[in-house]
Amino acid sequence: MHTKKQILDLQVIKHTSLNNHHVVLTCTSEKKLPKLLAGQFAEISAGDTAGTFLRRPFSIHDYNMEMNTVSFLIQIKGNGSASIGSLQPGESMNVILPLGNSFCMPAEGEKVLLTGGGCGVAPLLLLAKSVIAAGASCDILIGARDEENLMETEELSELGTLFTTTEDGSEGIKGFVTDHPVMQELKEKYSKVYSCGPDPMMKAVATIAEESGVDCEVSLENTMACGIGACLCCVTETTEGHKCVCTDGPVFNSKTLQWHN
Amino acid sequence: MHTKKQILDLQVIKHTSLNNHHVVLTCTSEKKLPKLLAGQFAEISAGDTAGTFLRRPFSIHDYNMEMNTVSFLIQIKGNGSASIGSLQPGESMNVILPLGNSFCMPAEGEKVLLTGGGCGVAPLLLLAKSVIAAGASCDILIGARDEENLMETEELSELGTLFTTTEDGSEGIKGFVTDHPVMQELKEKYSKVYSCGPDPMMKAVATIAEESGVDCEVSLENTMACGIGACLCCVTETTEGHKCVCTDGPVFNSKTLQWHN
Amino acid sequence: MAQLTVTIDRLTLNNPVMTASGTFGYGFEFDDFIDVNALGGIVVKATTEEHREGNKYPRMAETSQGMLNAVGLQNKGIAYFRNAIYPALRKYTTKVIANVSGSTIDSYVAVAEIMNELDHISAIELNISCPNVKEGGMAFGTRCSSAAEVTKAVRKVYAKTLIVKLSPNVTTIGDIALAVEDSGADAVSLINTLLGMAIDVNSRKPKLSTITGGLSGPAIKPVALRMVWQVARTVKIPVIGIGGIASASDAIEFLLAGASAVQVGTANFINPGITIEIIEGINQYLDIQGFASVNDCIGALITE
Amino acid sequence: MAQLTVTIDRLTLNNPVMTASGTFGYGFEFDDFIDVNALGGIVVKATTEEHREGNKYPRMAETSQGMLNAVGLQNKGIAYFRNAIYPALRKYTTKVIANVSGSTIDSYVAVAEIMNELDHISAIELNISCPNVKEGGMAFGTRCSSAAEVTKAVRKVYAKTLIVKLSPNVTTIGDIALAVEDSGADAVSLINTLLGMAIDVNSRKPKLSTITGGLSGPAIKPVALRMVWQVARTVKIPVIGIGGIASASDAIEFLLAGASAVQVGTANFINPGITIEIIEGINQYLDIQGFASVNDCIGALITE
Ligand SMILES: Cc1cc2nc3c(=O)[nH]c(=O)nc-3n(C[C@H](O)[C@H](O)[C@H](O)COP(=O)(O)OP(=O)(O)OC[C@H]3O[C@@H](n4cnc5c(N)ncnc54)[C@H](O)[C@@H]3O)c2cc1C
Ligand SMILES: Cc1cc2nc3c(=O)[nH]c(=O)nc-3n(C[C@H](O)[C@H](O)[C@H](O)COP(=O)(O)OP(=O)(O)OC[C@H]3O[C@@H](n4cnc5c(N)ncnc54)[C@H](O)[C@@H]3O)c2cc1C
Ligand SMILES: Cc1cc2nc3c(=O)[nH]c(=O)nc-3n(C[C@H](O)[C@H](O)[C@H](O)COP(=O)(O)O)c2cc1C
Ligand SMILES: Cc1cc2nc3c(=O)[nH]c(=O)nc-3n(C[C@H](O)[C@H](O)[C@H](O)COP(=O)(O)O)c2cc1C
Ligand code: FES
Ligand code: FES
Repeated sequence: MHTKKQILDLQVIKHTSLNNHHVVLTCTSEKKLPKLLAGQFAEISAGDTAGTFLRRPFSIHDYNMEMNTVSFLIQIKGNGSASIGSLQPGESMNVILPLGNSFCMPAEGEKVLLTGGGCGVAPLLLLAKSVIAAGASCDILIGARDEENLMETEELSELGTLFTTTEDGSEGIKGFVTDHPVMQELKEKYSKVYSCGPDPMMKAVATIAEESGVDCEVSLENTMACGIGACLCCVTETTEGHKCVCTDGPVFNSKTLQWHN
Repeated sequence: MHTKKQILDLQVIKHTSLNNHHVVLTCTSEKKLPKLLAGQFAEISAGDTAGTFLRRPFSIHDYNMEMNTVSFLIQIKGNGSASIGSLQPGESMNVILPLGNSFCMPAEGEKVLLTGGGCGVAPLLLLAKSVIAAGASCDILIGARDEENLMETEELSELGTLFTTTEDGSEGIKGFVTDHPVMQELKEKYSKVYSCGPDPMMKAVATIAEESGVDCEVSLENTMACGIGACLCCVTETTEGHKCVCTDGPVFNSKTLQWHN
Repeated sequence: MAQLTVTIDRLTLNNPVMTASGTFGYGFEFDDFIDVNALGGIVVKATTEEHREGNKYPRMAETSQGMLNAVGLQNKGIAYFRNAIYPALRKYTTKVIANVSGSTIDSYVAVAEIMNELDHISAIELNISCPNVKEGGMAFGTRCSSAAEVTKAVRKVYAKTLIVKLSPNVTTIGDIALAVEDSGADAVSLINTLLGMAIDVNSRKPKLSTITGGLSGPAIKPVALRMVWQVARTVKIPVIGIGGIASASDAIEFLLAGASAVQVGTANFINPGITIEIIEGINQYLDIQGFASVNDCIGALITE
Repeated sequence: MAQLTVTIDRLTLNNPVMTASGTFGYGFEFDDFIDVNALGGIVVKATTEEHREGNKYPRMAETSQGMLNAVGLQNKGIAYFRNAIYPALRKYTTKVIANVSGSTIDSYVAVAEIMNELDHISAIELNISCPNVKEGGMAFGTRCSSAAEVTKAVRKVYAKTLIVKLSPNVTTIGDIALAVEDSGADAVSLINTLLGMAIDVNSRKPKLSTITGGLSGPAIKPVALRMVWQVARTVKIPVIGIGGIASASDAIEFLLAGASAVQVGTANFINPGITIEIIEGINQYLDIQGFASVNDCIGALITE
């Protein structure tokens, strides 16, 4: 079931600043948005900014078919994210979407764990909603440097039990997400683990999941030139050779990956 | 008497749209502006616009020492002028100024003719004011494609008798500025002619002035990379070889020029 | 509405706008965005004799108005191409051109021989200019002798239009062009990417796994245009212009400089619909300038 | 506050940031904006034996993140330089380097001989890479034999630091660098501009009076960095990195790639104060990375 990829102008209708380096942009479109799935992403143009050349990939943070809205959680890193993240209500941005595969949904009645580190929380909101829509349920474990960088905690805690870790101990368990006690009970509590965040975090989560014999899906963030499978720049090594993160991913079953260093 | 060149941020305080392709930006500065002379120009940064690389040169259109304001008349041509010309009150732009030499002022009591074509009217406003401040007086002859492109007519007519020509005859004499009868009376009426506009127009004005034995100063608009005499890209051929329009000009006595084609 | 048809050797293109190899996949990737058949032609991604995994990630780095890539000819080899990809390519009515790469002369020949049998492949483009592989690739394209040798060998086994794609990483591009013309090339296309490099100052590591890679995009357009102009004045065979084309005006510069057609590369990544806009823009330009046919504008640079 | 001093042969620079010839006038043009003496050194505009008017206007065209120039070595000749410009240059306490150009070997030698007598000129940079003159210039820099010949001839008459500035318009820059090293060069600087071209599609004319010209600015940085890296691995003499440097981070990329110093060119046009910002930025970087001296970061690229 292939949804046609589109080049669209989205209108920003809400700009929410989460903290110093993160904003959520809620957008709508004059045309009806195509169906967007948890784990998919968009290639967003930074417009006329001198310091950028290529589009920038961002996960679908939230999607509401009835309201015809889509939102993105943007971490301000360099010129591209700074320019996109500064868009205000009324301004528009050009996007290509929907791109990539999506997370595999659990079967009805299953319980799964969603793990996110830093801005890796971005795809988890729509994922949690989709898991519930599929008749399954979830707990959510997110980690960050400090309390301020734990994001979307209110929204997420409405969708499942929320566990948190911070590196400085300012909130939740002190340490990394893998230091959270719930990671020791995967086998007992969950049929599946999902993970999005920095590579080292996803590797650590995947390792524990594999050792516990629990399936693990991770969402990679390799740098991209095209986002549509045309350039072969975004590859990751898998058991079947190089695969494109933009079309074969961004979601992979951790077992298929040969994590690059 | 060298006024130190400065790199400054100017704040736009007024954006006046003259017609479809021309705006006047009135700006101020937190620091006191250096003294600006008629004929001088500024190198304006188009900021973060992807389509531009170098700064863009624009003449000082008006300058008010007491109010600490400077204005520019900007014709929208390509990316650079479009970006600069779209600046709104409250926004700022980075400029280098003052650049270039300036028009030579007539002696007290002299009467001079100012001629401008299209956006060549830009330096004439401050020039007319300076001529009057020097105790001389002026008539002003401006030409344009049509009535709509005759600009700043009110302001100019307060500073001297205003003559106009339009190519389509929609206002003033039909034809080019050189078709205006006043051009046949240079010798009788004026001690000097000033000209700014497209090269062919300035050449035609200078030819008539030279034939009439009247001194003529023209303001050239060669493309520039640096504006400060460092790159030697903006040269014009003169009787003394290549001269930089940005430092030896932009104002030249027409007799010293070997007009390039 | 001016006449847009151009010819490259025996090849008739409906318009002069093609896509550059490695930047347009096999065309399928763009079916969602444009009518691929509206293009003058498509050059599909490089095919080598054997399956190749390409270089390690990271393979890409953004630069000022450009990008570096180090894909390294990842592809599944000519057998897979013939069996699995070629049948699907047959759906296109536009001209489909195969980009042929290799590390030895024999391997170029092996691919060309099979391509020669495939009806629906109208021409091959010999990639003697890929900077991203350890052996062969660019090495062939930087010396007249080796460029001539591989062209001659492929010419023997390939009967249809043979385009040779030149490397810009040379002192005198005209000499290489002459060498391949003399060796039987029906056309040349240029430029491939300029060899470049970028460093992440924080990690102090190169941004590409291969340290150096190929620079493409608007940044290289002035160099590409200069080379196309030089080559068009040097050889008699048609020249296809490539490098940094991102607008109709860019494409027209190449036509005026003497290119009979152009290929759009990196710009496809930023706007997958750009090729169609370029075709429309060329059409408008011809009308405004009063050219009845695009051929009137090829090489029409005024230099007196 | 890290140690910023670097040495190029017998030359000690207070910091690794110099200005590139032809983009900084004689320094005077920048006195209003910066303390020129705060720079590691300045390379003043090219001097030839005779007075030269340079090429016809237009000499400049903007490109994507770059510019083409065709100035063509406009200058008043060595006699005027000695009599009128040199005395004024003596006011600078920073190192002043003369860029020496010519169309024949004898004319290079004539200029170098006089420069050798001028105490306050610490070094010369032999420009065998100017693409904008009909004779000599780049022609010397694109073949090993001629590059070696002119270097040897100048070496005989020039006793101080002899830097040779290389052209990027070559197949193998390392070979040219080796040839000039073997011929007595004390250092090499690179790159000069890439030969490029631009066309005004409306008038159908080239944007430069000379049709082709030299491309500079951020667009060329990846190519420049690659060449500096290649040359630094090839020769033993110091390498000075040039090409598209517009920020401290750009400069640091060149240092990591093996340049002992850098020159900032086109960026001076956009921000006449950029060199000072780059020096400050290098200083900060060294502190953050924990380098005690800039020398620790020269060639410190991690490639394993
Ligand atoms: C499929 C996918 C989904 C993503 N979803 C999100 C999201 O929902 N929210 C979000 O904030 N970010 C997301 N990212 C990452 C985001 O694309 C980058 O942070 C962004 O492109 C950086 O652009 P920039 O111009 O701001 O930074 P640049 O100036 O390009 O780079 C700044 C710094 O960030 C590093 N960087 C750039 N791109 C990446 C990357 N892809 N991964 C890791 N480091 C990078 C650079 O190496 C550099 O050090 C996603 C990436 C992918 C591939
Ligand atoms: C000393 C000086 C003073 C100037 N004063 C004014 C002024 O007061 N008001 C004003 O509107 N303009 C003035 N100009 C011209 C102005 O600088 C250009 O119109 C502007 O730089 C164009 O930039 P752009 O990015 O909009 O156009 P681009 O995209 O750079 O070019 C668009 C088109 O305009 C042409 N063009 C670009 N620069 C020039 C130029 N300098 N002369 C003629 N054609 C050019 C290009 O060839 C191209 O066809 C002055 C120029 C100089 C040198
Ligand atoms: C990601 C990428 C992959 C490429 N792969 C190939 C290839 O397989 N074969 C080839 O001949 N050229 C390849 N090229 C070069 C392009 O076809 C083209 O020559 C070059 O990018 C310059 O054009 P552009 O600036 O329009 O991109 C590739 C370029 C890019 C950016
Ligand atoms: C307008 C201009 C004039 C130049 N003149 C000279 C010159 O006289 N001698 C020389 O060796 N290089 C000259 N160059 C080349 C620069 O010194 C430098 O090598 C090149 O511009 C690349 O650096 P950049 O990208 O930082 O500008 C000139 C460059 C420009 C842009
Ligand atoms: S980003 Fe181009 S193939 Fe994935
Ligand atoms: S613009 Fe650089 S010298 Fe005039």
